Amino acid sequence: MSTPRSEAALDTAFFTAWITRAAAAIETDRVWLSELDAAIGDGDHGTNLDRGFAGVMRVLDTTSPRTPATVLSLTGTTLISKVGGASGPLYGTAFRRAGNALGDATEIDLPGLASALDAALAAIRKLGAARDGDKTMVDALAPAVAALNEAASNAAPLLDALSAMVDAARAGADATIPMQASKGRASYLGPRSVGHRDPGAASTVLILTALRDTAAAVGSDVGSNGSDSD
Amino acid sequence: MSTPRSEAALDTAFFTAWITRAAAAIETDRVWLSELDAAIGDGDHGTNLDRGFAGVMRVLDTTSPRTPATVLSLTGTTLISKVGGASGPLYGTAFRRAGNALGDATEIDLPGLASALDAALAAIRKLGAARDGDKTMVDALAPAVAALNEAASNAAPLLDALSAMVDAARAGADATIPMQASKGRASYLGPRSVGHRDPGAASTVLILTALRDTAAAVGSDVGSNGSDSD
Amino acid sequence: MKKLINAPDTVVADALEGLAAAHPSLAVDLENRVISRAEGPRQGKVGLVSGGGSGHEPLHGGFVGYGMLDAACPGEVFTSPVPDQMLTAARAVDGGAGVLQIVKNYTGDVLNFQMAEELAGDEGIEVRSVLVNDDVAVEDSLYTAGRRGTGATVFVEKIAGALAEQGADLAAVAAVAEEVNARSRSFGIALSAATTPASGRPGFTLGEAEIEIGVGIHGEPGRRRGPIASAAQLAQTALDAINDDMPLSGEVLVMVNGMGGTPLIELYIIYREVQRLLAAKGVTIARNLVGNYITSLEMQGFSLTLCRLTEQFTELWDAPVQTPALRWGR
Amino acid sequence: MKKLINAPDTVVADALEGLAAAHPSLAVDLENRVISRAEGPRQGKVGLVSGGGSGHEPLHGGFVGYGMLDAACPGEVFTSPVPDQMLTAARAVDGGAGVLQIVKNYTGDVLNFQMAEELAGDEGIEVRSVLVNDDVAVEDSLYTAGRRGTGATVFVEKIAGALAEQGADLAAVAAVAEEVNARSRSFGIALSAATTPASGRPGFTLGEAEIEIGVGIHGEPGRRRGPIASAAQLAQTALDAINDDMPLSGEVLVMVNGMGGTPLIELYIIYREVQRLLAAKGVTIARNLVGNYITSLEMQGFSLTLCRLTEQFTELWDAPVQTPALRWGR
Ligand SMILES: Nc1ncnc2c1ncn2[C@@H]1O[C@H](COP(=O)(O)OP(=O)(O)O)[C@@H](O)[C@H]1O
Ligand SMILES: Nc1ncnc2c1ncn2[C@@H]1O[C@H](COP(=O)(O)OP(=O)(O)O)[C@@H](O)[C@H]1O
Ligand SMILES: [Mg+2]
Ligand SMILES: [Mg+2]
Ligand SMILES: [Mg+2]
Ligand SMILES: [Mg+2]
Repeated sequence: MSTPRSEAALDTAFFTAWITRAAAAIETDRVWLSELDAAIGDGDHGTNLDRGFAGVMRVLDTTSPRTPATVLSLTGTTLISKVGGASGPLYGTAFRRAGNALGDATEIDLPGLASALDAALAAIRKLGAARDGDKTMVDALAPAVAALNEAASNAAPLLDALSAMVDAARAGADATIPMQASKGRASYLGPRSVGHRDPGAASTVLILTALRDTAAAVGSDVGSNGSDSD
Repeated sequence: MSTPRSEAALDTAFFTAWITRAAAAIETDRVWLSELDAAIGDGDHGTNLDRGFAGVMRVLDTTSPRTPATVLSLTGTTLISKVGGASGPLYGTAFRRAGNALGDATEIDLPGLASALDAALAAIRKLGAARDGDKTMVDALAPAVAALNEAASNAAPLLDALSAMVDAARAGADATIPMQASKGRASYLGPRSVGHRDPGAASTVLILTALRDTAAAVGSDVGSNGSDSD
Repeated sequence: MKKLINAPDTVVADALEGLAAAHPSLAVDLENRVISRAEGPRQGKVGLVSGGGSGHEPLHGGFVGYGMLDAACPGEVFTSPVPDQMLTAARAVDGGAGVLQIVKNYTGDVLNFQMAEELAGDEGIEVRSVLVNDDVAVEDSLYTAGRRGTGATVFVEKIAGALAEQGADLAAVAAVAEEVNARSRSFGIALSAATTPASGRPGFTLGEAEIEIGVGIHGEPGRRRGPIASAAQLAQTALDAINDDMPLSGEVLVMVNGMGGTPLIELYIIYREVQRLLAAKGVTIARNLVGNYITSLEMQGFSLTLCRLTEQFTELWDAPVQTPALRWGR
Repeated sequence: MKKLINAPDTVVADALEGLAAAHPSLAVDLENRVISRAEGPRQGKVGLVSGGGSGHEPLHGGFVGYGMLDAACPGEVFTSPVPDQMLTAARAVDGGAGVLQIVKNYTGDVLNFQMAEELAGDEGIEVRSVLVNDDVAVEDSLYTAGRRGTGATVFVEKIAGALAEQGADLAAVAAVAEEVNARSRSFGIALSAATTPASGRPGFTLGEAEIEIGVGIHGEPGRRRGPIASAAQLAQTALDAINDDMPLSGEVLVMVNGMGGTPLIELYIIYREVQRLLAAKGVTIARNLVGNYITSLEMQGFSLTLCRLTEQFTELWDAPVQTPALRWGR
C-alpha cells in the first residue's frame, strides 16, 4: 500500500533529468565501479561509463531533444561513441532500443516505460549473449525489468513500481556476488570470480536508482507544491 | 723488533702459493667487494676479480710455470683476459709488469720483490692516470709499496717487511673512506662518494695480505719443521 | 605510480601526437583517433583495419604501413576503441575492395568492431571481421568469453597484410587471416603486473618469487600462480601448453615477445630455450621475432607465440613490410 | 629478484646463443664472445667494432650488420668486455683497411679497448679508437672520469657505419665518428633502478615519487634526485640540460630512448613534448628514433639524445642499414 501522491509526468524533461541524475551518480561512484572491475576485470568500468555519461551530458546540453525517445537515443549513441569496452555497446544499444520503443510520444506512461526497458534488456541479451546467472549486468536488469512489468500490469503507482524495480535490481546485483562469471573479462578468473559484485550489475543499479529518484524528486516536488490543490 | 725465525724462500712455489691464497681470499670476500662497489660503483668488483682469479687458478693448475716471473705474468695475462671492467687491465698489467721486473731468477729476494711491486704500482699509475687521493687502488698500493721499500732498504726481515706493507695498505684503504673519488665509476657520485671504502683499495689489501700470509705460513712451517736444524 | 605522462586522461591523445610527429609515414587523425597510412588507400586493395585498447604498443599503430595494416584504432589504455573509430578507419582505407577488421577476442573489442561493421555496411562499405583467439591459457571456452587474442595478432596482421598488398580479394585475405589464427597459439607468463594510468595501481599483486602462468595481455589471470623458475623451465611450461593444444611439427614461426618491462637480453635467453626444446622435438624454427611486439605497458614477462607455417605463410611473412615496428625487404 | 634467466653467471652466454639462433645474419663466436656479420669482412672496407657491458641491448649486438657495425663485443652484464674479445673482433673484421673501435667513455671500457688496440697493433692490424662521451649529466670532467658515453653511441655507429660502407678510409671514418660525438649530447632520467643478475639487488633505491635526474646507463647517479613531474616537465629538464651545454639550432636528429622497462606509449608522449619544445625554439627535428635502443636492463625512464645534423650526417643517417635492431632502405 502506498500513500497516494502526485506522479511525475514522464516527459522529455523527466527523461533528461533521469539521465542527468544517472550521469551524476556514475561520476560520484566511478572509483567504486572501477574498483569492483579491478577485482574481477580490468578496472576501467567506472572510468569508461563516466567518460561516456560526461559525453552524454555535453550532447544533451547542446541539443534540445524534443521527445523522451530522442533523449534515450542520444544517450545510447553517445555511450556507444564514448565508452568503449564491453559496457559501451551494451548500454549504448540498450538506450537506443529503449528510445526506439518509446516512439514519438512526448509523454510516456508506466507500461510504455516498462516496454522500453524490456527492449533495453532484450538488446543487451541479444548483443552480449549472456544468460541469467552469467554474472553480468543482465543479472541486475532482468529482475528489475520483470518487477517493473509486474507492477505495471498491477497498475501500481509510478513510484511504487520504480521502487520495486530498484529493489529487484539491487537484489539481482547482490546475487552476482556468489556467481562465477562466464561472460566478459571476469570469466577468465573462473572460480576466482566468485565473491565479487559484478561491476556492470552495480552500474545498472545506479542507473535504475537514478530513474526512481528522478520520479521521487519530481513527484515530491509536485506533491508538496500541489498537495493543497488535491 | 721481531723474533728471528726462518724466512720463506721466494721461489716459484711461493709465488704460486701467494696467488692461490689471493684467489681464495677474493673468492671468500667477493660479496663484500661487490657490496663495496655497489655503494659507489656498479657492484661488480668482487664478481669481476673472482672470475679473473678463478681463471688464473685454472691456468696455474694446467701449466707449470718455471719462474716467479712466469707465475705473475700468467696471472696478469689471465686477469686481463677474464676480468673486464677497470680493475682487469689495471691489476692485469700490474702483475705482468711485476713479472717482467723479476727477470729469469728462480728465487727472489726482498729488494727484488719490492722493485717488482714498484713496477706494478707504476703500471697502474700510468694506465689509470690516478693520482694519490683519487680514491682508487693506488691509495692502498702506493703506501704499501713505499713501506715495503723502506723495510727493504733497512734490511728488515721478510715477514716484518711484508707486515709493514700490509699495515700500510690497510691504512691506505681506510684512508679512502673520507676521500671523494675523482677516477673510475665512483667519481660520478662526486661528494656522495665520501664515506665509503674504495673497493679496489680493499681488494689490494686482500692481495697483499695473501702475500704476507703466504710468507708467514711458509716461514712458520719452515720455522716449526726446521727449528731444530737451526 | 611513476609514469612518463602528463595526466592519466591525456595519455592516449598525447601519445598519438607523439606518434604523428615521429612518423611521417603515418597519418594520424587525432580527433577521431585513427592511425592510417599517410599515402591513403590504394584503389582495388583490401583495407586492413585493426585496433584495441592502448598500452600494447607497438601493436597496432606501429604495424600500419606498406605490407601490413592500413589503419589502427587505439582505444583508451586497456579499453577497446569505439565503433566511430573503426567506421572512420573503414572510410579512410576503403579502396573499393572492402575492409577486413582484425579483432582480438575480448568482449569489448568484439562488440565495438561488430557495431562498426554494421555502421560501415550501412554506408555501403563491405566489411568483414576475423577474430584472433590464440591464447591457450584459457582452457574452458564454454564457460568463458573464449580464448583471448594475443601474439598471433602480429602474425595475422603481417601475413594477411602481405596478401592484401598483392591484390587478393576480401574473401582470400579473410581466409588467410583465419588460417593464420587457426594455426597459431600463444601462452604468456608474467613476473609483475602493469599499472594503468587511470587506476594508478598494479592490476594484480605477486609475491617476491611468484609468477602468473598463462597471463593475458591486460593482466588477466592465467591458469595458476607458481614460483619463479629457470628460463628453461618457463620456456618449457609455455611450449608444453601450446604443444598440448596444437601438436607441433614441421616448420614454425616463433615469436618470443616481451611484455614491455622485460630486458631484451632475457628474451634472447628464452628464445635459446625455445629453440633447443623445439629442436629436440624435431620442429624447425623457420622464422622468428624476438622483442617487444605486443606489450602490456610495463609488465615484466614474456609470451610465446607459435604458428605452424605453410609455404604460403612463409612467402607472405618474407614479403616486404615497412611500418614503424616491423620493416624488411624494402 | 625475478628474471628470465637460468643462472646469473650464464646470462651472457645463454643470451648469445639465443641471439645466434635468432639471427642468421650474425656470426656469433660463443667461445670468444664476438658478434660479427655472417658474411665476414669486405676487402678494403674499414671494420667497425664496438662493445661494452651487456644489459644495454639492442646495443651493440643488435647493430651489427650492413651499414652499421662489423662486430660487437659483449662483456658481462654492466662490465666492460676484455681485450681478447676486441682482438678477436679486429681479426674477424679486418678487411685490410683498418679497424675503428667505438668506445663508450667508462674507465673499464677505455682501458680494455686501449689494450686491445695495442694487441691488434702488435699483429699488424691498424686500429683506431673513438671515444663517445655525450652525457651532459656529468658536469665536472676534471674531477670525474669524464662524461659518460650513452645514446650518441647509436648515432656514431650508424653514421660512421654508413661512411665505412661507402668505402671511406680509416681516417675519414674516425673523423666522422668524432664529429658525430662532438655534435651530440644526452641526458637521462630514471624512475626506477635496474637489478643486475649477479647482484640480485637494485643498483639504487628511489622513493615512491622520486626520480634520478641525469642517471647513467648503469644506474650511475645523476645530478640530483627530485620528485616525479609531468612528461612535459621531464622533457624540458632533459632538453634544458642539453641546450645549456650545446645551444641547439637548425636541424637535429632526436632519439627518445627507453631504458628497458618503459612502455613505448610513454616514450611517444616524451617525444611529443620534445618536439613541441624544440619547435618553440625554432629547431627542426629532421630525423628521429623513438624506442629501446640503449637500455639498462629493466630500468624505467628515458634518455634524450640530440645531434646537430650536418648535410653529410643526414645523408649517412638515411643510408641503408640492415641490422636486427635498425633497418631501413634495403
Ligand atoms: N557478454 C556480456 N553480456 C552482458 N554484459 C556483459 C557482457 N560482458 C561484459 N558485460 C558487462 O560489462 C561489464 C564490464 O564493463 P567494462 O569494464 O566497461 O568493459 P570491459 O570488460 O571491456 O573492460 C561487466 O561487469 C558485465 O556486467
Ligand atoms: N683510473 C683508475 N686508476 C686506478 N684505479 C682505478 C681507476 N679507475 C677505477 N679504479 C679502481 O677500480 C675499482 C673498480 O673496479 P671494478 O668494479 O672491477 O671495475 P668497474 O668500475 O669497471 O666496474 C675501483 O674501486 C678503483 O679502485
Ligand atoms: Mg573493464
Ligand atoms: Mg665495478
Ligand atoms: Mg576494459
Ligand atoms: Mg663494472
